[in-house]
Amino acid sequence: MRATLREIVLGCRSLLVGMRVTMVEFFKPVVTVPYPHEALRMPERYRGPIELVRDPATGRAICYACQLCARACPSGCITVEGVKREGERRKRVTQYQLDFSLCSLCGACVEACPDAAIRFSKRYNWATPHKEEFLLDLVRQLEQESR
Amino acid sequence: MTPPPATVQAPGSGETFLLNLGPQHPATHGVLRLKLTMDGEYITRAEPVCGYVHRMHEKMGENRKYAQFLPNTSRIDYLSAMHYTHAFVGAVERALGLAVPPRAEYIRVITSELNRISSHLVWFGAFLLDLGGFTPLLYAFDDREQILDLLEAITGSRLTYCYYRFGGVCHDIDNAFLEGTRAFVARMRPRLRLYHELVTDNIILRNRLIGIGPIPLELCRRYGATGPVIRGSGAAYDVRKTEPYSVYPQFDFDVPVYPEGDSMARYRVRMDEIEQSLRIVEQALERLPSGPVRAEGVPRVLKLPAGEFCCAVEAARGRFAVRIVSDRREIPWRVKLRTPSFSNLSLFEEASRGMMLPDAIALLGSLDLVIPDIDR
Amino acid sequence: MTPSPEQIARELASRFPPSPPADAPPPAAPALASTGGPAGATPAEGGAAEAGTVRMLDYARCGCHLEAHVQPAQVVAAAALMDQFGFALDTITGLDWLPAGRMEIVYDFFHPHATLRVAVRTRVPRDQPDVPTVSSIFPGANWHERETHDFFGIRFLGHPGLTPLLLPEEAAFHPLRKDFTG
Amino acid sequence: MDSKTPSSPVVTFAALDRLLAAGRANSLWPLTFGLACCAIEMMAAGASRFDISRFGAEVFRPSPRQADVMIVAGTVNWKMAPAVKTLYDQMLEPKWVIAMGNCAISGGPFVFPGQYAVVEGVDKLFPVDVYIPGCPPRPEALIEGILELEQKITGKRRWPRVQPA
Amino acid sequence: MTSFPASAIVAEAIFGGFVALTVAGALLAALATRILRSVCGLAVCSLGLAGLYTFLHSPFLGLMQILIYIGAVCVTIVFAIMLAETEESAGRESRRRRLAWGGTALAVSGCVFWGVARLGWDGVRAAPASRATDGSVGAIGVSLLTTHGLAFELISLVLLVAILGALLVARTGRH
Amino acid sequence: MTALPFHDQPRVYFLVAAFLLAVGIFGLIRRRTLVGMLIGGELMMAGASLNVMVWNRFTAPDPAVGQVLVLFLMGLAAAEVAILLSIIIAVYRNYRSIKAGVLDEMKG
Amino acid sequence: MSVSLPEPLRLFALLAGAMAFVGLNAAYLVWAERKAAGRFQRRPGPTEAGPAGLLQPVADVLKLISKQLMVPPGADAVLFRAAPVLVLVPAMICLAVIPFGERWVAREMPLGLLVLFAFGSIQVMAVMLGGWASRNKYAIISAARIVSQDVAYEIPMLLVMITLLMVTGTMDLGEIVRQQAGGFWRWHLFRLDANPLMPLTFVIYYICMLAETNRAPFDMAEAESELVAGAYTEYSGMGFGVFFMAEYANIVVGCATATVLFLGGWQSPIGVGSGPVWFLAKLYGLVFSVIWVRWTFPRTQFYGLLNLSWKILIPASLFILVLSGAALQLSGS
Repeated sequence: MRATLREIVLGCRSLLVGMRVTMVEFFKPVVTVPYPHEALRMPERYRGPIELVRDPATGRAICYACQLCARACPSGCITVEGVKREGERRKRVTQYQLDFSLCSLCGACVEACPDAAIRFSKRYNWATPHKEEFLLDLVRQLEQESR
Repeated sequence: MTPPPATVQAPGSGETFLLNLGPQHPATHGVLRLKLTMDGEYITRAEPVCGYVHRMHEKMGENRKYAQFLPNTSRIDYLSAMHYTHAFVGAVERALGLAVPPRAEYIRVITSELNRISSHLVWFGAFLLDLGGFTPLLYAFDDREQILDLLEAITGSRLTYCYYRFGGVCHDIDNAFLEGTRAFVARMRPRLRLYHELVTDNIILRNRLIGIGPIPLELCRRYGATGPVIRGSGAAYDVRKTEPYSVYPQFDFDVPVYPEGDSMARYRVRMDEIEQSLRIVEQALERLPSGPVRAEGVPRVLKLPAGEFCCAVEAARGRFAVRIVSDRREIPWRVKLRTPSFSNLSLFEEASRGMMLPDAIALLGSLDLVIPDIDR
Repeated sequence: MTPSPEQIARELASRFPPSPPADAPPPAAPALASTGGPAGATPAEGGAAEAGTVRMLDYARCGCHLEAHVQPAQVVAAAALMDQFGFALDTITGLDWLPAGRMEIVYDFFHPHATLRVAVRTRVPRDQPDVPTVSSIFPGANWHERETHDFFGIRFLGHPGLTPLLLPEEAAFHPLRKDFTG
Repeated sequence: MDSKTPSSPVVTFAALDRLLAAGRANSLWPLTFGLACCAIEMMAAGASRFDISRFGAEVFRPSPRQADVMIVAGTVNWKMAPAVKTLYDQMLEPKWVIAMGNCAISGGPFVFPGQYAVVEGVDKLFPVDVYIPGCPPRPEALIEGILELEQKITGKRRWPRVQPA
Repeated sequence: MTSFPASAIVAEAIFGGFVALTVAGALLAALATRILRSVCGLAVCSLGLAGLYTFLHSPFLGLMQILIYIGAVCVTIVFAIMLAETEESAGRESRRRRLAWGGTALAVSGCVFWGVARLGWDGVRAAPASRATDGSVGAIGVSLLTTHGLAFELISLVLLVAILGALLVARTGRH
Repeated sequence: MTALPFHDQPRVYFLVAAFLLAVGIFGLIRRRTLVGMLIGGELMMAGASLNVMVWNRFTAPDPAVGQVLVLFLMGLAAAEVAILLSIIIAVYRNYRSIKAGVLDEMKG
Repeated sequence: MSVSLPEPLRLFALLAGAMAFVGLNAAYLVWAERKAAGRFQRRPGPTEAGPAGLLQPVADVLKLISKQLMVPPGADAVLFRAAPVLVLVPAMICLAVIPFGERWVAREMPLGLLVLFAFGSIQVMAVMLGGWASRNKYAIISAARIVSQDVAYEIPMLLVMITLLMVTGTMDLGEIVRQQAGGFWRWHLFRLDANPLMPLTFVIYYICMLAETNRAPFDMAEAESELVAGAYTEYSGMGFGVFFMAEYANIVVGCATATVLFLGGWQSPIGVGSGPVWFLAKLYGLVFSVIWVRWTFPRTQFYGLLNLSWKILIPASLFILVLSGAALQLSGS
């Protein structure tokens, strides 16, 4: 009997303490980020879909289609092609295709790149009704950006 | 296979009936299916059916180079990705005899323990959700976001970090991370008190957990259950202590053990582990050495010597071990992943016999399952 | 009173001696090969060690203290011995030594109270992969054996229900066999 | 759809349709249905930091009968596929599907020659309305997916588009 | 009564509604093939009866009828049906047997109806000049505890025994 | 007489009461399941109660008496239901069916 | 008492009024609950539909109305469709007898308290029918739970009511409120002279109310982690919407009853300036506390719930009953 009463009293006390906790939280400010009204800053190392890096000297992609990234990729989602032009020491990338829907954003390609010619973008809020958009042509993307 | 809502068949001949919990059911956290034979609300037999998220990790291990398998390790148990990567790189480092620079090991410990806390926080929230409390879930997720912010800043990802490399870690940590981690440790202690006030001491929760779903130590041993499950049954089995790896021996921390074996014991073990992880993080922050974060001379293309190499870590759910069988090629001959949830769930059928459905849900929740960790 | 690796090694070696060749006398002392490194077996060799060898391993290198090769028929006895020593079942898995035409089954044990890991191995011919179940001793083996059956098609004789665990219920393929193609 | 609406009843119906569409778009109740990694981000999207309740989409319904949108968050394999399909069939019209994460879109990183388990994209099972790539996508991406779906329902975008910096 | 002109008609209509509810409910209860609908019929019938009681100047009984019949009796029956999942399988019996039983039942009930209705039709209905009490809840209470005290105690005892017996029977039935 | 509204005419109530009784009897005979029969019984009880209430309303000198009686009837009905249902459940547990015919086995 | 029909028109107006009240109440209580839940969890809740998300209920209702309705195969179509209505109607009837103010009562009845009880008991039956008619295992388990739960909690509630009845001496809700005029110390909650344990009586009533309305922490019926959506699993669109509405209507009825019986109804706590405003303030204060409780506690275990009723609440309320009887005798003599 005593034990039961004790349990009831302690139990009620625990309930009241719990209610106090939630009530205190009730009056604290919200922690929500107002996402579509405000853009978020991704951290420096944020891993979004990769993009080509522009060489400030030439204004073109640094990449010379050495294929290291394509070989490093576990999912095989990168296809790179390049041509060697007359009078140039290295190849120039003509097509850099990324099937982002297969990518696991592991960063193997970026790490494998000897010249830091690719980097992660900050594209964090990508959603689309069109599946074909995920087949990215990074070279064209770079050209569009420069325009 | 009938996912809910399952329609009732004609009245069965027996007194029991079959209830299919899952593969889509709120309490099975993902896609576990429980074939329950019920007598009213009592369970006479609960047979887990797995494989609904089987993702061929072991097969992929035989198809990929060592470095290429790294992203997979973050996705087996996505809630404790750091630990799983740790086990894999640990096995490779053992095979190659790589010496990991101390700073890298410290960073590994810090990130691992942060990851453990975030994993336990998800468990805490999801468990409370199973028990019908929604608010603690959001409080826990709020705290977890702090950890994710920290980890995202250094790894670039919120969940599937893929941060450790053979012989070190991917990037060094910066001052902002150290400050943030200190701030987090300072924030987390009062939050734990809040959890205890709101949840642990709550009479409803105590009544739902104390004495519910007892798992004797012997049962744990025979089923190979590890992690908080076996520690909640009275054995101080923690891979960080019994098979020390990384620099864990340098830290002073306790292994929380509760002998009762009921759901409350497992609950308490995890809550205490958050506390212990905070302690480890604090110590690691204090003594963080300087230096490189990646070992010198790690070949670009790894080839392991022939043989079998095993490395076990204490993941958030228990003992996770990687066994690599190498035949000197760039691609392993076999990668075996020993996952804790697998063994922890396998005892459910025996432990849940004769329980009531809501109690069984509490037991299931207290096992802290991640289904892809079972299915691999 | 946790056992030491040597103690277990001796016990294992004495209980599961190598099957004696028809003419040679059994070795006087149990074979206790104590090599530091890993087993070093390649697929072509199909796992070098013969049944009956017990080897101490370099834990720092392999993550395992001890491994014992036994005959398939001795698996249950070995598991019972491990049970006596208070071990817990870590995992059971298969290995397909395709070039050698053999399959290996590995039983991993850990000790809940000591730093001690033991692997028990056995090998079966690839075309008839039968081995007795240890699920009567370690009920946890039930699922591991089902999984191994899923992946390798190894049949565990006497198993209570060797239905697919991770693969679809009607699956009839064994994806981790080396000759499996999608 | 022809935007020209000559007679008045049609106009009324069009207005009603717009009203209904607005109602549906602002009350997308997702099915409680998580598969793998992405499900955790889905939970995170429902949690305080991101709070999809702002868009009226936090009412996770465990029963497919009451759900409007199925967020396929994670890998679907062939063992699970019939169950997912059944769930989809059990949902009532109007219903939508969001494929969250690369696994749901195409099988993601689990696709390799000779793979035996993974469904290479849930659009092989049923039509998908919005794809959210990522591994896993951030919760904002899920919010964006819901906004994208609202745009699909109502035909116009109510919220500003955020360009990642 | 009231000043509202159509109120008499409305009252008649409502009364008719209650009678219809009672009759329809009773028919549903007796004739429905699904046992659960039968219970619903009983509930509907009780609802109608509650209305009739109100028209008989006893709203208290009307409410009690709802409380006890719908809130307790029907719920208990449905509960029992759930526990002992039962459906009447019509196809089992032979058609002849069904017809025979139905005919017998119809005949017997018809006779009863005719007899009782006749009795009621010719019954005495001289309203008493004066009433001892006003029939209010208070009066019922007083009379329960004074005049009918013994009966009240007995009924309580019966209920108690019934509950105990029910518990006992239901428990021992479990093997 | 005809000036009286229907709800003040005892005959209407008597008819309804008789009807309830008859339907109850019909159900009791016709039904093949115990629950069905129980419902029939309840209907009969309801008819009886209504009858009592009519007498109470139109002829009884003390209108409390009839109400008390009906209250008793309700109490009895509830008790009856409790007991019968427990029997039904018990029978079901042992015979897996609550069709009345199965109870024949209990003979002798 | 003569069963006359005063102003049938008023009755119709009343019906429409009650429906509008119930509908608006349900819609905006859902909104309020979502908002409050958000605040408890430090997030804003619905904000994007209309100012402060005020149009959220409108959107939900539009969505629910236009959602396809379906009767699951094998279900009893009639009962399945009728059940939501059967849950809602009794709640509306109950609202009709609740006095919101001195003259603010739809239908004053001397037996008001009994009406609340009688019609309150119907909704159990209705939810149960809905669950049963779905022919879904989860729904049936849930229906069975609802019955045991409601039966178990009906008893202490009844005992509490009888205690109250002894104190008030009338079942007329308006009269009960009038007895409590003149300041909060005159409320039945503080009528310590009639029964020294009156606040405890209120607590018991409150717990029973939570259980009867299937609210957390007693929401066994809809325990989603166990039973998917319980009795409502198979309901879609407006069928589900009506259940939802009924749930909130029942909460309002329960809280309104508590306000009338314990908190002095429309009487102001300081003794002057009484009116429906006070009633609504008290009512929604109680409703808020119900929401607060829901977003704080985990769900009870089912047998724990029954134990609470049978082992604690019923003995306690019996004790209170006897005590107040004795107190009344003492003060009366």
